[in-house]
Amino acid sequence: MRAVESPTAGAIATFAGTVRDHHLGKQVAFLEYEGYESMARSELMDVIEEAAGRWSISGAAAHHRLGRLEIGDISIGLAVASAHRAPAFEALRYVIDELKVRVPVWKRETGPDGTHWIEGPELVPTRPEPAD
Amino acid sequence: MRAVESPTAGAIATFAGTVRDHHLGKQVAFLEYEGYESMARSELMDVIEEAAGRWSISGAAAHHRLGRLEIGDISIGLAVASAHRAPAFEALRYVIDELKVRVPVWKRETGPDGTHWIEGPELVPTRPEPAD
Amino acid sequence: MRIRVLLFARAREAYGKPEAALRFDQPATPAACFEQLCVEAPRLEALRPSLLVAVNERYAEWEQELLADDEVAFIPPVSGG
Amino acid sequence: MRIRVLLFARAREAYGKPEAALRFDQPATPAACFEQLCVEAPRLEALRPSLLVAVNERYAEWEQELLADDEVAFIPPVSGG
Repeated sequence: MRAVESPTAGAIATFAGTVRDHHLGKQVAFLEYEGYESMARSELMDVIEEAAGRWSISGAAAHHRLGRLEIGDISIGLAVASAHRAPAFEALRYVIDELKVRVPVWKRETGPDGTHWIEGPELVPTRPEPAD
Repeated sequence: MRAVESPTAGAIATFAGTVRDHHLGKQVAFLEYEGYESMARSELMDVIEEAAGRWSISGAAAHHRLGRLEIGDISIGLAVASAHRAPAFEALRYVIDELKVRVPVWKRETGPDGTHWIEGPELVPTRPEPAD
Repeated sequence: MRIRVLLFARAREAYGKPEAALRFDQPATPAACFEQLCVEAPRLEALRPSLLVAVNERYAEWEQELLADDEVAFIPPVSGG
Repeated sequence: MRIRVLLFARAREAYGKPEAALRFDQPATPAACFEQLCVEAPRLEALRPSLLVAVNERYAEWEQELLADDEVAFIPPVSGG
């Protein structure tokens, strides 16, 4: 929130994605996030610029964590500030929705059944990684 | 956020209303909030219960400050947690939108032109208060 | 029958006090309470179209019949958030 | 012409390595890069329908013509957030 505060902002909307203990009815022990970091940063920047072009917002900030995260950890934090609440909500929703389809970050879940890459809504079994 | 965190939540959406330095093109020096506190609490509780009935959310919390607030101060904080982001966003939006029309709290702005009660979108000049 | 009346924001300013204790010998309504307040503070009258009524912390009708010790509040358009 | 290829997530696992350095004597495309990787790791082939392509950190077409030292990435369906 601090990143987007300003005297002209009257509304700050935030979103935090946290690691859930279940997904599609299965238990989750922990998650690992992998990213194409440089592209993820530039895609996210593009998304924020698109939001700033469509809605009157005074600031936006985003941070995605990578690597291993435990249940309850925050994986993604977004904040949008605006003079009024409607553009803050709409821009925030746009950023998270676009992020979920465009920003190159991948999630791998580990639970009692093993480890699965998450690709959209389906579970895909992970192959053992051959030695490099 | 802490008030709504839980292992089953995957999404936490928050909204903060902050005191802006302008309103309808006029400068604002500070705000004063007045509330019908007991009713404000019960209306807000009702709104949150309605949201919990309509969307699958795992927690919700709200806090409105009263009294004098300076530019940049947070006047209202709302947080909604849910397993998925869509219900968190929709419930949050419902709570703030209903709060703005139902919860008995009033805002008085002071700026270079004097002091005005805010009633919806219009400015209404304040009468000097007679001694009690 | 005693009724406690609360006024807020612009209505409080127009009345000059945040509350009033009214007495009625016969069945009363929020509308009757408001009329009594207007006798004391005629400039309240102009606010009536913008006001909502609450009885015991719930939004209510102007013509709802009150019970002894009810708390009536006159509520200008809210502007929280 | 040298092309740097990056693989992520399930594609990285299928290939067995996170990147590859390819050489082409004639004009190349991401599709041509992918074919070369499939020679080395045939199980990559099955992933192709789900993959997107990026060139120099921008989403691009499979048939886009590459320039020397371009960075090509094969991108499984993303699941951030």
